[in-house]
Amino acid sequence: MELNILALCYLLGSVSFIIGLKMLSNPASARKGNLVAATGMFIAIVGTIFLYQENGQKLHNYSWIFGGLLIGTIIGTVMAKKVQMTAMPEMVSLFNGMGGACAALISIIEFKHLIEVDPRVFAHLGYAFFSHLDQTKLLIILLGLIIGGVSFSGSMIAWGKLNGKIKDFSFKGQHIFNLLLLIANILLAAYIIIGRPEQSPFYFYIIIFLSLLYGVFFVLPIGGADMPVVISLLNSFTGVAAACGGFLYDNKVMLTGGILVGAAGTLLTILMCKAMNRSLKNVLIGSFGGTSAVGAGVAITGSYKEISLSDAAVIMGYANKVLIVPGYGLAVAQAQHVCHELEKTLESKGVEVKYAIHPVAGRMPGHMNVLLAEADVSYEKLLEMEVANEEFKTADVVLVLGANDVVNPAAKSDPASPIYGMPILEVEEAKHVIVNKRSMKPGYAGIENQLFFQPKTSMLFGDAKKALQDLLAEIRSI
Amino acid sequence: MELNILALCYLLGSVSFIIGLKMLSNPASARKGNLVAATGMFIAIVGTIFLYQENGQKLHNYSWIFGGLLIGTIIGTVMAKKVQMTAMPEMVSLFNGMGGACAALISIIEFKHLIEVDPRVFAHLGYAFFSHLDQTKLLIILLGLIIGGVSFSGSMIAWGKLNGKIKDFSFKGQHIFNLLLLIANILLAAYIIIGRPEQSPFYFYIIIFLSLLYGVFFVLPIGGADMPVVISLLNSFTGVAAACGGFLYDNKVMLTGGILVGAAGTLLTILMCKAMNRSLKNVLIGSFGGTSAVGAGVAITGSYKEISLSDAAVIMGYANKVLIVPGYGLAVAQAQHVCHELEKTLESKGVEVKYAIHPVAGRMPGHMNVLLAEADVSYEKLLEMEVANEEFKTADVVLVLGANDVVNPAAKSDPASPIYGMPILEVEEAKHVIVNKRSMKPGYAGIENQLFFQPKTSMLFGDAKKALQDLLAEIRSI
Amino acid sequence: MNQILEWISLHQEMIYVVVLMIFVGIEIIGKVPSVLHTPLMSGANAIHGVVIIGAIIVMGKAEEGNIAALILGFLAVVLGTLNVVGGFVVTDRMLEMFKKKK
Amino acid sequence: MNQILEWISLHQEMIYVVVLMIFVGIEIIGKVPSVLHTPLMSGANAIHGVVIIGAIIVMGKAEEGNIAALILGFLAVVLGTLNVVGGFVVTDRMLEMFKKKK
Ligand SMILES: NC(=O)c1ccc[n+]([C@@H]2O[C@H](COP(=O)([O-])OP(=O)(O)OC[C@H]3O[C@@H](n4cnc5c(N)ncnc54)[C@H](OP(=O)(O)O)[C@@H]3O)[C@@H](O)[C@H]2O)c1
Ligand SMILES: NC(=O)c1ccc[n+]([C@@H]2O[C@H](COP(=O)([O-])OP(=O)(O)OC[C@H]3O[C@@H](n4cnc5c(N)ncnc54)[C@H](OP(=O)(O)O)[C@@H]3O)[C@@H](O)[C@H]2O)c1
Repeated sequence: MELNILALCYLLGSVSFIIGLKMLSNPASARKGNLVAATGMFIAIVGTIFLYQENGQKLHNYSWIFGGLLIGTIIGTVMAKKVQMTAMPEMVSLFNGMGGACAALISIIEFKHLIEVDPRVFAHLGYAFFSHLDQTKLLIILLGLIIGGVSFSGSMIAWGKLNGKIKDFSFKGQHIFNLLLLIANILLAAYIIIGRPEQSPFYFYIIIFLSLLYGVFFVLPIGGADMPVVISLLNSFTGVAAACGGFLYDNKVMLTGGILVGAAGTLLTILMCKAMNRSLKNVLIGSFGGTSAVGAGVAITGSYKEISLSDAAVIMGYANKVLIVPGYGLAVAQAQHVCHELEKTLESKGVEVKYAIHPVAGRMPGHMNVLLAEADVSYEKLLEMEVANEEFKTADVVLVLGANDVVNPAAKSDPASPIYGMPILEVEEAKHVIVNKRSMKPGYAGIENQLFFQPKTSMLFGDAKKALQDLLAEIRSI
Repeated sequence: MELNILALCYLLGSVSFIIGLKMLSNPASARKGNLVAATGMFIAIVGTIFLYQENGQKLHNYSWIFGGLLIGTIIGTVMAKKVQMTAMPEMVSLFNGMGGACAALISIIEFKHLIEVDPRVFAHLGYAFFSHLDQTKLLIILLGLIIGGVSFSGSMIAWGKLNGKIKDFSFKGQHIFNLLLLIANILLAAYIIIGRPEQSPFYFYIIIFLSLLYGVFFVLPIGGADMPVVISLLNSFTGVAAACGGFLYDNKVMLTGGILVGAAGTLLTILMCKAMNRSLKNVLIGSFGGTSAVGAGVAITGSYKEISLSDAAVIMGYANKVLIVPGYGLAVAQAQHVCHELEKTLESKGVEVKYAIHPVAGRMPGHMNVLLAEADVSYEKLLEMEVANEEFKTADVVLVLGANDVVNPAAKSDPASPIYGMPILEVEEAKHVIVNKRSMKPGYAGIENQLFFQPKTSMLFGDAKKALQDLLAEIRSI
Repeated sequence: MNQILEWISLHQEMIYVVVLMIFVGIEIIGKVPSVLHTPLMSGANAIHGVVIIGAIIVMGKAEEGNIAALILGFLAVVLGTLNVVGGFVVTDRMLEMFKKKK
Repeated sequence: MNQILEWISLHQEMIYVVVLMIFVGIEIIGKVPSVLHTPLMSGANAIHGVVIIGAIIVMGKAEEGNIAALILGFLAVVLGTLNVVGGFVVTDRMLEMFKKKK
């Protein structure tokens, strides 16, 4: 009877995950979707605690279980509540690592269990019969361990990189080295499963070590800016590791939840790459991004012109419509609040101000939306790319704040450019374009930007926050 | 071993159905998708014939099986190859009915089998134990019978209606009558399953009869023009009936294939209704459509003007761009070939001619595409609704051929109109509109059309084929 | 209630397959363009012809002497084949019409 | 080969569930707008925290005396909970930011 109820709980859990994820992929229902999935998870957890039985035996160690749940809940909630909005991806990475570690730990415990209960598995001499099931079990345990381990250490590195604590690091032949690590790991695992040597426990520890190492070296060489993609990939890894647990315990909700995330996460990773007009392979090998600028494409010649603060202030103060294009530079400079100030000041002078948001502006999808929301910019002022591209035509001034690739016309005109084909914000349609950045250095994709050399464009050099503050003062004084 | 291969066959079959259906829902891959699904079906069938075992026993009666397959294949292929393009929905309906009948027959045979093998099931006295499984089995058998039966008889009626052999028929209180039929059926089935009376076989025959009857009365009152929707619904019924078979034999490919069609078919039915801006309930109750015109909406006043053949010929012959809007009237008049003639003649005079295709113009989705393709109109000339609505702005003449609802501006302007909200072809954007139909009678939705009374519009009365022939002659003579 | 729960637990796997398949079916159709409604309906129609497998099993299990079962089974096989073969062929013909012409 | 076939046949139901779930996962994400990528990733992250159930089972089965298992299990429960709770809370906060303001 109790097991029957548990089966129903798990069914509910699985369905809620699917529906929740479905709702999460639609802006209107996303928040509710998160709640639906959380409710399903709650049902599955409570059901497990009170109803789970194995060979007629219920779970015990309730104090340990509740203790762990309590500690995890408190720490998790506090961390999640305290984190800065822009530090979201690193937080997700950290939690993802925890999940991976959890899966790996389960594998470790079950492996020990397997040796204790059935030492025959590893006394490969002296018995004719060996159960088919144990081999499958062993396979799953090792799979969960490897994937969980990689996901854990990889996530920690990703976390450190986004934190700025860990720097990019790569050496020649690193990809070969990684490949060798992986192959060694797989061979060892296969040896344990098929060969069942007596030293299995020892090899098992080596596998743990190699998996962690692989995770580290897998993520280390990838540019910090590409971390959201990597995290999404590791996310789907953890999903598969969780599914291994589902196989192990013949537990439907773990299986379905894990596979769901594994599949959805993989697709999401690919979609993320596509939105930046890159391939997954490209991201993982780290060919551009970071410091390794390639600078392909047509060589750019010509001169650019600078604009003084006062001139910029006058043009904007007397304009009818100003569109602001925020980019990565705005985010690093933490200039979102000054930007909002500027917007209000201009509006008080009768200027219409809106923001043109490119979907991959910044370093994580939705970065700009989150950032501006944090600074209390009203949602109606944020224009999506398609809408913005219409509005530029009627704008007097476009103010580009620390954005570069997302306004690079090469994406439309130069088939040799690495960002060719990526949809961009067509700021040139406006009457004037003012670009704020610190220098003429390229952005994330490491390529020159023809926009800066066009007659319409004038440059306003300086750190975004500082420049905006000065601009604000000037505008107020006219 | 053989059973293991069979399991793999079934897995392949299931996956191919999913992938095939997925590809079918995209214009570019649709044809390949159909092939993928067919291949999967072939694998599943061949696998079943040669590998299926029950209690260690293989299938026998091979000559019967192959005989049946051969006959079915020949008849099916010939019918499918010979059918007229515009008679497609009735063909689908016929085949759907065959599937329903097949499911019902299986249920009948298995029911007989159940009585013979286990007479206890119906000797409700004298035994304490009764197997749980048999009850589930009985439930599934009866479900398959009822659903399959309804699908069969309903499809035959739908077929007859589209053929024109069966006329609309309804009497007062028919919906109540149908409901009673259904309830009686369900009660009888429940009685057999729970009560297990000795006269079960007799009741079983009554259920067969009632199911067939229900199918007939379910479809009879629905307007002939709504048949595609009804067929889609019956289609998903047959899917569920097939899934019942899957339950019965614990056969995965039947289960997955059946459920897939059941779910997809239900959604498709709803989407079809949506495309016509109606609700499923509305279609099933048959409130509009057929002859029962409602004529809601703003009363239309004003007068229309007619145009002579020669005037029409002159306007079109000297135009730069003519857009043709084909509708249901063109289809009934079988005027697609003349229409193509007209197009070629105009082009030879230097006039640019294109077709504006509304997705629900005609009586089945894609009706116009199929029709014009049949007359060898080149695909590039067919504009989808969105594109067409842009092109109207630059067109000199729009020739509306037997279309009515799909060009009715009330869908945009009059919230009280039953078609309000349906996207339409905005023909008024053009300089002149010439409308060909036989009278001022309304179309499918039974409502007046303000378009006909506008100064831009002139009417060209007459059967589409006849009118086009005359028009063609006139144009050739100028 | 208890019985229903037991039934669910007993047929768990089946239920998961059914539930997931429903999701797949619904998601796959998603936003299909109206023009494809008829061929899609026809293709789905062919797929539920998988019921033919049930007919084959019934036919293949029928005892030699059981005339009723043989005849009904034979009929089921013929009808099922009609559904499958006719369905796929008709769909193919329809889609041929939609094909872009060079 | 033979063994693999047997394995497939033995774990048939599981395989169906896995295969269908993959289709569901892929179809569901479909064409999600880029702006939602981060919250979606975060939400998916919380869902794979379902691994906590494995941790609870391991913990609940550990024998009283087996200190190693107890400690490792406890750690697993804590980490798993972090993943689940932190994941859902962080996602909720993110989505709050996207909410239309009145
Ligand atoms: N959103 C995502 O999910 C995501 C994830 C990974 C990668 N990406 C990639 O990131 C890029 C985003 O484009 P983007 O235009 O936002 O950024 P970007 O192309 O990287 O350009 C940012 C610009 O900001 C300037 N900048 C840096 N610090 C600044 C400061 N303190 N004050 C003022 N300016 C500063 C830099 O120029 P100076 O050095 O001269 O100041 C740089 O050219 C795309 O290539 C996208 O594919 C996006
Ligand atoms: N495509 C689908 O899947 C589907 C399915 C079911 C229903 N529908 C519905 O069908 C309608 C389709 O719109 P529609 O504009 O194509 O058709 P419609 O609104 O039904 O109008 C057709 C017009 O053609 C005229 N006509 C009939 N026979 C003719 C002939 N021999 N020669 C010349 N004209 C003739 C009729 O007027 P006269 O009598 O005056 O000649 C009628 O007004 C929509 O309401 C849609 O929702 C569509």
